[in-house]
Formats: sequence, C-alpha cells, structure tokens
Amino acid sequence: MDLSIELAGIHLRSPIVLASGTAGYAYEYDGIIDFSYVGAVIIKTVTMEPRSGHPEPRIWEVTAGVLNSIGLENIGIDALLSDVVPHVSNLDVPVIASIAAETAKGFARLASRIEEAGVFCALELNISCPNVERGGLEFGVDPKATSAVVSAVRENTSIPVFPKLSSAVTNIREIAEAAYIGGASGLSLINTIPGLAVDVASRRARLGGITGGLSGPAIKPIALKAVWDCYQATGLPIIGGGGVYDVQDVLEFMICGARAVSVGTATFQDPQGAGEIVEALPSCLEELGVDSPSRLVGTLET
Amino acid sequence: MDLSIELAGIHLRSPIVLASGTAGYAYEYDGIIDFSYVGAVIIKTVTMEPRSGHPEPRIWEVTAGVLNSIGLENIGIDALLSDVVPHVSNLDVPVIASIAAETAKGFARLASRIEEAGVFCALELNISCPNVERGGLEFGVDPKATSAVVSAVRENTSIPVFPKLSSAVTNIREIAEAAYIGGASGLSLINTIPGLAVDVASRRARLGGITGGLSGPAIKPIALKAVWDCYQATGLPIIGGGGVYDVQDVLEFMICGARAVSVGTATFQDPQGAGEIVEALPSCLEELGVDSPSRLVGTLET
Amino acid sequence: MKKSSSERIEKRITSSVYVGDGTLRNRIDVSSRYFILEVEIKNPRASCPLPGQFFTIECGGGKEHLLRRPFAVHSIVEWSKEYAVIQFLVEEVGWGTRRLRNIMPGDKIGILGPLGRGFKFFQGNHLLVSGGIGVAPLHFAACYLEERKIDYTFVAGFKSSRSCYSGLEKLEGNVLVFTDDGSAGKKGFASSGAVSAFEQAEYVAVLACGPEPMMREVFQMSSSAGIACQVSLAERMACGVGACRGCVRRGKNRNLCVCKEGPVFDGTDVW
Amino acid sequence: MKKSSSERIEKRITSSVYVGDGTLRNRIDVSSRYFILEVEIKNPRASCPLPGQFFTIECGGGKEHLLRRPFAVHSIVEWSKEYAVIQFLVEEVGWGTRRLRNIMPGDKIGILGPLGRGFKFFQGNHLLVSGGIGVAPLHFAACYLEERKIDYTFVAGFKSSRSCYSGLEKLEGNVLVFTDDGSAGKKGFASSGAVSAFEQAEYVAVLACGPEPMMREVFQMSSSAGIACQVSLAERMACGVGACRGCVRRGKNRNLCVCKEGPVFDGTDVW
Ligand SMILES: Cc1cc2nc3c(=O)[nH]c(=O)nc-3n(C[C@H](O)[C@H](O)[C@H](O)COP(=O)(O)OP(=O)(O)OC[C@H]3O[C@@H](n4cnc5c(N)ncnc54)[C@H](O)[C@@H]3O)c2cc1C
Ligand SMILES: Cc1cc2nc3c(=O)[nH]c(=O)nc-3n(C[C@H](O)[C@H](O)[C@H](O)COP(=O)(O)OP(=O)(O)OC[C@H]3O[C@@H](n4cnc5c(N)ncnc54)[C@H](O)[C@@H]3O)c2cc1C
Ligand SMILES: Cc1cc2nc3c(=O)[nH]c(=O)nc-3n(C[C@H](O)[C@H](O)[C@H](O)COP(=O)(O)O)c2cc1C
Ligand SMILES: Cc1cc2nc3c(=O)[nH]c(=O)nc-3n(C[C@H](O)[C@H](O)[C@H](O)COP(=O)(O)O)c2cc1C
Ligand code: FES
Ligand code: FES
Repeated sequence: MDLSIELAGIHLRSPIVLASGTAGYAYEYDGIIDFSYVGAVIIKTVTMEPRSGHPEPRIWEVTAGVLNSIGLENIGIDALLSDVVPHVSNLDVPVIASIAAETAKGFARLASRIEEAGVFCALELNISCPNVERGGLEFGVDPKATSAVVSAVRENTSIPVFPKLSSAVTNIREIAEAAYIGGASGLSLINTIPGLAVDVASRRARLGGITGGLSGPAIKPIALKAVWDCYQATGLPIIGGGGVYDVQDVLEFMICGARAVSVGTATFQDPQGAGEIVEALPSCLEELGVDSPSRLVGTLET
Repeated sequence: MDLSIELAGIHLRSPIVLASGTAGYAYEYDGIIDFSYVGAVIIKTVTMEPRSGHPEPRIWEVTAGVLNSIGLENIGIDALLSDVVPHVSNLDVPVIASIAAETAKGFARLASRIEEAGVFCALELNISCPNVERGGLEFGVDPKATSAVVSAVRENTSIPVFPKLSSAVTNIREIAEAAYIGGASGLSLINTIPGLAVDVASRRARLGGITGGLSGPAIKPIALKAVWDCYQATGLPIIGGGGVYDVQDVLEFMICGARAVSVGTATFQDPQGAGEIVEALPSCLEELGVDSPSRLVGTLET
Repeated sequence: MKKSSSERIEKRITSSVYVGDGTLRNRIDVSSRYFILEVEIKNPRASCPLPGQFFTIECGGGKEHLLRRPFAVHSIVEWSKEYAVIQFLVEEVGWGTRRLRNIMPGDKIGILGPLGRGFKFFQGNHLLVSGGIGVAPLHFAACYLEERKIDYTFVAGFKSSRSCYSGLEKLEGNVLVFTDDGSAGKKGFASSGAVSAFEQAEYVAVLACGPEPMMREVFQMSSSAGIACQVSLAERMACGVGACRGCVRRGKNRNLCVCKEGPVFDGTDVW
Repeated sequence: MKKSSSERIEKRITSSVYVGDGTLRNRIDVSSRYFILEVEIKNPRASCPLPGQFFTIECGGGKEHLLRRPFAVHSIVEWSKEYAVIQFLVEEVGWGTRRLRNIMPGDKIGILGPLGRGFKFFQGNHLLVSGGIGVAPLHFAACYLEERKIDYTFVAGFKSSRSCYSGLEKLEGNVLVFTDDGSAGKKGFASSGAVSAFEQAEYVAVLACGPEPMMREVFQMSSSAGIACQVSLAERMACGVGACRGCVRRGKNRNLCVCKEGPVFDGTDVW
C-alpha cells in the first residue's frame, strides 16, 4: 500500500514523523533508526543564540510518561547551519526545522536563515515550550501573539510553516484560529504539558528546572482532543502527536484529524518503534477498508 | 501519631478525603470502605434540578487513567436532602457537599440549602466539570466569573467554601487569586482534564459524551504543579489531588501545598486503598522526621 | 404486556458484599477463548451469590490499568460464612482477561461481590437464551433451577465449535447449542434457536444474556408471546456499587444503573 | 595540573552500536542487592565495548515505564561479529532493576550499545577507585588491564559485607576492599582507601566510579598528586545517544553530555 501523504504541500512517504527534541538533529540516531520508514524528522528547536538549558536533572520518569526540563538547550542557528546541516542533508529523510525566539521579529529572522539553508522542507514554530521563561509558552497561549508570530514568519518564508501549539490553554481553538489567520500552513500539536514531580525524601523537585513538560502515553487523551478541536476549528493540515506508542495510536490521531503523526517519547524506549509502526500500517489500514492513510484523516463520527 | 489536620477550620482526623463523584453519596460504599480512616467524603456534585447526564458509554480506561463522561448525572438537591442526607448522617465520617449551577445566584441558592441541611461540614463549588456544556468549566476558566461565584456563595453561607479548579486553563494562578479575592476558604484541585479516546474500528469516540474527563495517575504531575502554583499564589488551604494512588503520592501533594489529599479514581481499583494509605502514613511521616502531617504542607524546596 | 402470573420464589435483593483478596485455586481452559477461573475466598461473610449477580476482579493492573473487570458468577462450588469457592467463565478479549488467563494457581486476586441484582425465578418452565459469553450467568441460573427441580430449556449460541462451552453438557435440562457456522450443534443464531424453543413449549419466564441485538430480539419474541423477559446488560463499569454513575445507560423511560439496579433488568425497562 | 606523560594505548572513540533484542542467558545473584545479568546477542555487528561504555536496557516497562535503564559493561564473556555475551552487574534499587532481577533465562530484552566513551588507559600503574555499584565498570577496566599486563590497584568500597561484590576475588591485581561498617575488608570509605593507596605507590592514571562526593574527593586527591583522574558520571538518561540533551549536566566550564561525551570525563572537565 502506498503510505505517502501530502502535508501542506510537502510529500511524506509515510505519515510518521519524529517529534522535535526527541530525535536530536537526526544524525545522532544514524545507524540506529532506519530513516527510510520515516516521513520526516523534526529536529530539536533552535534559537538565534546557543542556549545552555536548565540544570540537571533534566529527565524524570513518571507513570506512563516522562517529565523533562531540558530548557531548550541548543547550539544556536549558526552552529546548526554550519555543523549540522551537512550531516542532515546526507540522511535519506526530509527534515523539518523547529525554531523559537522571544519576539515575532526574532522568529522571522530565524525563519529566513532556515529557509536559506535550503535543506529543510518545512518549519515548525515552537511557541509552546513549557521549559522557557520567556518566548515560548507566552506566544502560544495568546491568540494575538500567535497570529503576530505566524504572520511575521509567513512574510519571510516560503516553505510551509507549522506553529506548534500547547494544550495547556483555556481554549485551544482560539489559538488555532489565530494561527490560521496569521497564515499558518498547518499546525503541530501538542507540546509537552507543564508538570511537577517531587522527591519526597529531599523535598525537592525531581527536575533541576523544578517544573517540566509531561510527554508520553499519559497525555494521549488530551492530545487527541486537542487535535480534534483544532481540526474542527480550522481544517488545517495537522501534525498530531502526544503519547503515540503504537499503530493504534496513530490511527486514533488520524481519525481525529492528523495528517501526519509524531512519535516522540516512545522513541526512547524503542528507537525502531516508528519503523515498526510504519510496517504495521498497511494491514491496519486495509482492515479499516481504506486504501490510503489520507482517507482516515478527520473521519471521527460524532 | 496523630494524623489530624485543620483545613480552613474543619477538623479532619486524617488528611485523606474521597474525591467528588468517585464515592457517590458515601453510603453506596457502606460496608466496603472503612470510613473511620477517612478525613472526609466529598459527595457527588449536586445541581438544583436532577440531571440525567450523558449517554452511555460513560467510562473508558486509558493508559494510567480513566476517561469519564458522566455528565453530572445527579438526583437534584431536593432528593439529596430528603433521601440521601438521612443515610449520610448515619455514617461516621464528615461529609463535604459539592454543588454546580449555571449562574452565581444558582450557586448561592444551592449553597444555602446545603447549609440548612446541617450535616455538611464544608462545601465544594464545582466550577470546573469538563462534562457539561454550560455552568461548569465556564466559571472555572474565567477569573471574574470565579470571583463572582465564590463571593455570591460566601455571602449566603457560613461553612467553609472550596471552589474546585481545573488545570485546563492558561493560568491557574489567576483563577486561584480570583477565588481568593471572592472569599474562598480554600481551594480544591484538580478536576479531570478534558480528553478524547477513539474506537478505531468504528471511528467513533469511546464515550457517549464524545469527550470526557481524564483522571488517574496519568494526570498526577499536572495536578502537583497546579497545587504548587495555587499554594504559592494564594497560601489558601488546599484539598489537592489528581492521580493519587499510594502514600508516596499523598506526601508529594502535601509537600506541594495540599493540607488534605483526595483519592478518586484509585478507589475504583481498591475501595480500601484510602484506608491503606492512612495506615501507611505514620511511619512515612516519621521517616521524614515530622510529627504531624501539617508539618509537610508546602515544604517544597526550590 | 401480560405479566406472568407465576409466583416469585426468590426475593431480588442486593446481598452484603465481600471485599478483599481471593486465591486462584484452579484455571481450566475450556475452549480457545474461554476459561474457568476458580477462586477461593476465606471468610467471605457475604450472602451467597444469586444467578445474574457478579463480582469485580482486580486483574493486577497497577497504575496502568486502573479498573476492575466485572464477571458474572458461573457457578458456586461452595459457599459458607467461612469458606467459599466460586467459578467464573471468562472469555479472553483484551488486556484484563488475558492477564487473568495467565495468573497461576495460588496467586491472589482482589475481588468484590456479589454485586447487583440477579434473575428472578418462578415456578414453571424457564427459557434461557445466551449468546457467546452470556452463557456464564445463565449456566449458573440453570444449575440453580436444577437444584430447585424447576424445568428449563437452555438455548446457547456460539460463533463456532472452537468457542463452544462444553460445560453445558453436564447440565441435566434441555440444552440446545447453536453455532453461527454450524460447526457444532445446530447452525444458526441463538435468537433463531429461541424461535423454535418458543414453538415447542410454554414458558413462565425468559432469561437472556448476550450481545444486545440478540437480547432485544429475544425480548421482542417474548413480548409477542406475552412472557416477561429478563435481560442481563453489560456496560463499562468503574465502581460496581452504584457510586460513580459510570455504568448508567438510557432505558426506555429512565436511566438504568447497570451495576446496582441491574445487571438484570426486565426487558420492558430497557426497550 | 601536570598532564600524565605516559602513552595513550587506546583511542577514545564512539563505537558502532547494536540495537535490538538480547537474550538473558544467565542471572547470578552475587549479594543481597547485586546480581549479574548475562546477555547474549546474535550478530551484534558492533565494535567490542570498551571499559566505561554502557548499554541501555529496556526492562519491559511497556507504556508505564517508558525509559530504558543505562548499565555499564561489567565484563565481556565473548564478542565477535556473529555472537556476543556481555555481563552487567546490577544493583536492585527500583522498578527497573527489580524487573531485571525477575526476568528468566531465555527471556528477551531490548538492548542498545555500546554507548558513550570509556576510560583511557596508559602504560604504567593505574589506580581504580569504586564506591558501591561503581565497581561494575571498573571491574571491566581491571580485566582489560590484566589482559594487557598493565599494573593496577583496585580500591572498592561497599556499605557492608552484605553488599560486597565477591567477583573481585577473581581479579589478579591488588584489590583492597573497604566497608563502611568494617563487616568485610577494612573499615572505611573508598576515598580513605584511596588515601593509603596513594601513599603506597605511584600511578599514571586514576579511574573512579561511584557516588559523586566520593569521585570528587578522589579527583581532588589525584589533582594534588598531579595525576589525571577520570570519573564515570551518572545522570538520568532518555535517549542514550546524545539526541535529547536529557543527561546533560553542568561541568566546570561547559555542559557535559553524559551519554555521548561521557560517561567518562576527565575530572578537570567536571569540577
Ligand atoms: C455485569 C457484567 C458481567 C460480565 N460477566 C462476564 C463473564 O461472566 N465472563 C466474561 O468473560 N465477561 C463478562 N463480562 C464482560 C467482561 O467484563 C469484559 O469482557 C472484560 O471487562 C474485558 O476486559 P479486558 O481487559 O479483557 O478487555 P478490554 O481490553 O478492556 O476490552 C477489550 C474489548 O472488549 C470490549 N469490552 C470490554 N468490556 C466490555 C463490556 N463490559 N461491555 C462491552 N464490551 C466490552 C471492549 O470494548 C474492547 O473492544 C461481564 C460484563 C458485565 C458488565
Ligand atoms: C552510564 C551509567 C552506567 C550505569 N551503570 C550501572 C551498572 O553497571 N549497574 C547498576 O546497577 N547501575 C548502573 N547505573 C545506574 C542505573 O542506571 C540505575 O540504577 C537504574 O537506572 C535504576 O533503575 P530503576 O528503575 O531500578 O530505579 P528507579 O525506580 O528509576 O529509581 C530508584 C532510585 O534510584 C535512583 N536512580 C536511578 N537511576 C539513577 C541514576 N542514573 N543516577 C542516580 N540515581 C539514580 C533514583 O533517583 C531513585 O531514587 C548506571 C547509570 C549510568 C548513567
Ligand atoms: C526530552 C524532550 C525534549 C523535547 N524538546 C522539544 C523541543 O526542543 N521543541 C519542541 O517543539 N518540542 C520538544 N519536545 C516535545 C515533543 O516534540 C512532543 O511534542 C512531546 O514530547 C509530546 O509527544 P510524545 O508524547 O510523543 O513525546 C520535547 C520532548 C521531550 C520528551
Ligand atoms: C467517574 C468520575 C466522576 C466524577 N464526578 C465528579 C463530580 O461530580 N464532581 C466533581 O467535582 N468532580 C468529579 N470527578 C473528579 C474527581 O473528583 C477528581 O477531581 C478527579 O477524578 C481527579 O482525581 P483522581 O485522579 O484521584 O480521580 C469525577 C471523577 C470521576 C473519575
Ligand atoms: S459502575 Fe459505578 S455506578 Fe455502576
Ligand atoms: S540521554 Fe539523551 S542526550 Fe544523553
């Protein structure tokens, strides 16, 4: 079965993409992940300047999930373009860049540099990272700011732009609509959800950043609802994810309106999991009586 | 060890309370749960008129959680007072009532009737139920409406009042502060988080209400953060919960600022679980070097 | 609809309940999908379960699988205040039932019951109609009737011989097995078996358990014949004791709380 | 600090990696808290692990426990392109290690490695200092040195005789065991053992693995003695391959990525 799917003008050989921050710059997994199964890799969010991120510990396992407080550590756009791009362009997989900045202008400037590199097929705007005090979540929780960021980027870029939304807002439809109005090519969701874990013995937070972002199967029902809400509100092509673990999860996300489905935390348990999902897809789709993944998208009956 | 704790002027023999909606009107569990361990039972939310709730199915198990779309089915205040109160007052456990209405006035009227019954030691305001189209979440997501509801109730009631908040908002501190300004005696949190699950084969939602509320260990990190946020923002006494499963969870919630800790979904797996937690508390507190549960409250070191 | 005039011989009451651990005494595979769990309880101090009542079983789900699974009593091997042995007939359909299939004799499992209200029985010929795993509570009902020397006909439908429940062969009553593909017993659905059963005898009561469309059909047949039909409904449950309203479904005129008011209802309450 | 002048005999490289299933061949309990997992890999096609390198093991956590657990190689029983047997020495501290203790010979476990960068070795006398389970990679280092006929002294500290790792007795080098309570070997901490080791001989390199305060002390001693000290750090990991930045910690002047740049670092990079 042909698993390919069009996503806002990009051609993906399969609907499965690797989520930002969980697959690094892709080349770290070279020889471990068989990228030929993967529709695209979304690389770790990059900022204008390098960021050193939060103090350790940065990772804490919770029931059916992981809390992280990486704090957007990254090498900065210059090093990305000089050191990483050559590696990335050698891999046989489309790569989507992810950027974060503190102002709409900052986003726009980064977007231009990403586009100039010529190797990225699309751009994710991380306006919803719970692990930064400024810049991240602030945009993604406010419709006006969301709109402003998206349109600033839109004016400076011709590759498809996917603002990445948080579900930790009162009304995600409002944010999705604002992104639409700003000119988003599609949406990516959801980012991790702010959470906390405590080491009882020391009465300290388990993470150096105190709070962190929750990912993994624990958040799947919340993510599915977010995808369905945004699909209904905007009809935009969606990269949906949050807790995806197996092929059934992928089908649920597509039925709720995702055209592509991202695998993040599950990759830590099984780096080859995304590939196994892709292998399992054709027979699952056949069982559902569809001849292409796109036929599932948004077919939730209510 | 004396496990008792003062909560906004109520005396609880232990900090463990049963969460609204998961222990019915308490008497259903008579002979199954040993109430002598329990600090208080918060009974199912009641509305002015009886409500028939959502169509079936209303329950769906997800990874480390449960989705429910009960839809606030309840017998209404009249039946509560005439049929349930006599049963409840026979049980050897303090009972907290929970109410929901569509207007601030409606909340106030219900509150008076609850107080007149004379058997409830406190009142929870369910302004955060994700399972109703009107009345519930709408209040709990808006600071002004929260303030208005709380102060309307406050003026009509002398028993302690705990608005119950949702974490599914952009800024829970803002809501907590509004509740404080409105005159809340304390806060209760968190309610279930809106979510969705899909039956892939039928492409239908798993719940009759389409979306539902997520509870259970999956939401614990989110709940802990909400408690910590509200504790810092207001210093109000907090009934904290969301995913509590064992005594370690209880300690985490208390360290984040909860004076009482609610057990909800875990009761379904083990109706005697709350009792086992209470039994385990003294030795755990001793290990932490505290001689009373109250000494743990809000001691998170950051 | 004409109410059956026969005398009720057993009160439909909610009995007092056991909550705690049981010990798996034995697990017997009876077909590729069905197996019997034989659970031992020390000091149950609860009233003896009646046909149609159920227990909720904690399948060892920890934090990942939070809900207990409800299972009807399939038979009572022994029941006293001090010691009880119950059998459940379980179909492997998902995580919890797979887990139950893999527990070992001697292992402990959390059990809670008997819960809900069971079937009402009368003096006179009963018709029992089951589809698939619905055979579990009706097997108990059949044993119960036999003990009381009350006549019954048991129509049991299964997918195929592979899922057939062989334990029915030990019943002394009139047992008619149907399979969808004819690989065992007669070919056809349980409901078509019920049609011929109706043609062959008169009944004072009909008891049905199985997929909902089947129960509805049987109920409609019974109604036309003027006989009261009791059906055992299945809904997803959380508490099992009437506290959470999770198992509530729409009935004909009102909500039905399956765990507390049911799982057995008069068909007239449902449709 | 004076750099050791001795010749490096092995390049510190990141080797190519095996990802897939291993089979548990054997599990050997060596103390109340420690056990050895012997894992067999068919066709590893990866380079042979070096001392200090580690594997991440999927402990069968399913959706509930998502992360693999990292374990240093404790010894290599066999390693070829077609077939390999590795030993891990594991301390039971929580869910994952308990789970590993309960898996059965023949069971499959997901493994990924060798990962990270191991110890550098030199010509001349090495001092190895371990605290608790830190003995695992240093045992491998000792075997490695023995094979190359390089001298070493191994100071190993444990809580008590109950946690002592008896496998050290098979080493041919100079092994000094310390316990906090004196119930086995000499009484004292590994770091105090290191003090006397420093008094008794000269070293070209110090290798330390154990609780961070201990490693820091050993590093400071080594620095005063003018000897380079390598330490093996432990941080919570998610990916294990340098992709997620989860294991990154603050070093002296910069962030250290423990899984990729480490787990072995020069002490001067850390403090
Ligand atoms: C009162 C009552 C008595 C029952 N008695 C028996 C019995 O004696 N023997 C027996 O084998 N089973 C019985 N059941 C059904 C049994 O509870 C379910 O099969 C079981 O809970 C499934 O658990 P699982 O974890 O294996 O499946 P899951 O993984 O939870 O589900 C697997 C599949 O089965 C479906 N399913 C599960 N439970 C139900 C349900 N309650 N209603 C409809 N569909 C469901 C799900 O939708 C899903 O597709 C009874 C149910 C009720 C309500
Ligand atoms: C590079 C590296 C090599 C290691 N080599 C070995 C080895 O050879 N043998 C061995 O037994 N262990 C080793 N460890 C530690 C081992 O990974 C942990 O003990 C294991 O992950 C614990 O898993 P768990 O599920 O049993 O414990 P959990 O339930 O996850 O945790 C139990 C307790 O242990 C603490 N803990 C767990 N992991 C770590 C860690 N990485 N650092 C500090 N504290 C931790 C937790 O804070 C918690 O209090 C190594 C760690 C690293 C990073
Ligand atoms: C360790 C870690 C790092 C992450 N870093 C980023 C990031 O840099 N940018 C981003 O947009 N999302 C980041 N995410 C969020 C993921 O891309 C994804 O949205 C989220 O984890 C939910 O999906 P999952 O449950 O499949 O992991 C990170 C997640 C994890 C676990
Ligand atoms: C079946 C069910 C019904 C509930 N009904 C109510 C309710 O009527 N009123 C209310 O305030 N909260 C209700 N809740 C929310 C719980 O009180 C609690 O806030 C939530 O479940 C989180 O806690 P838990 O994870 O311990 O269950 C309900 C939860 C469940 C699972
Ligand atoms: S399952 Fe809770 S009321 Fe029936
Ligand atoms: S564990 Fe992911 S970078 Fe080290």
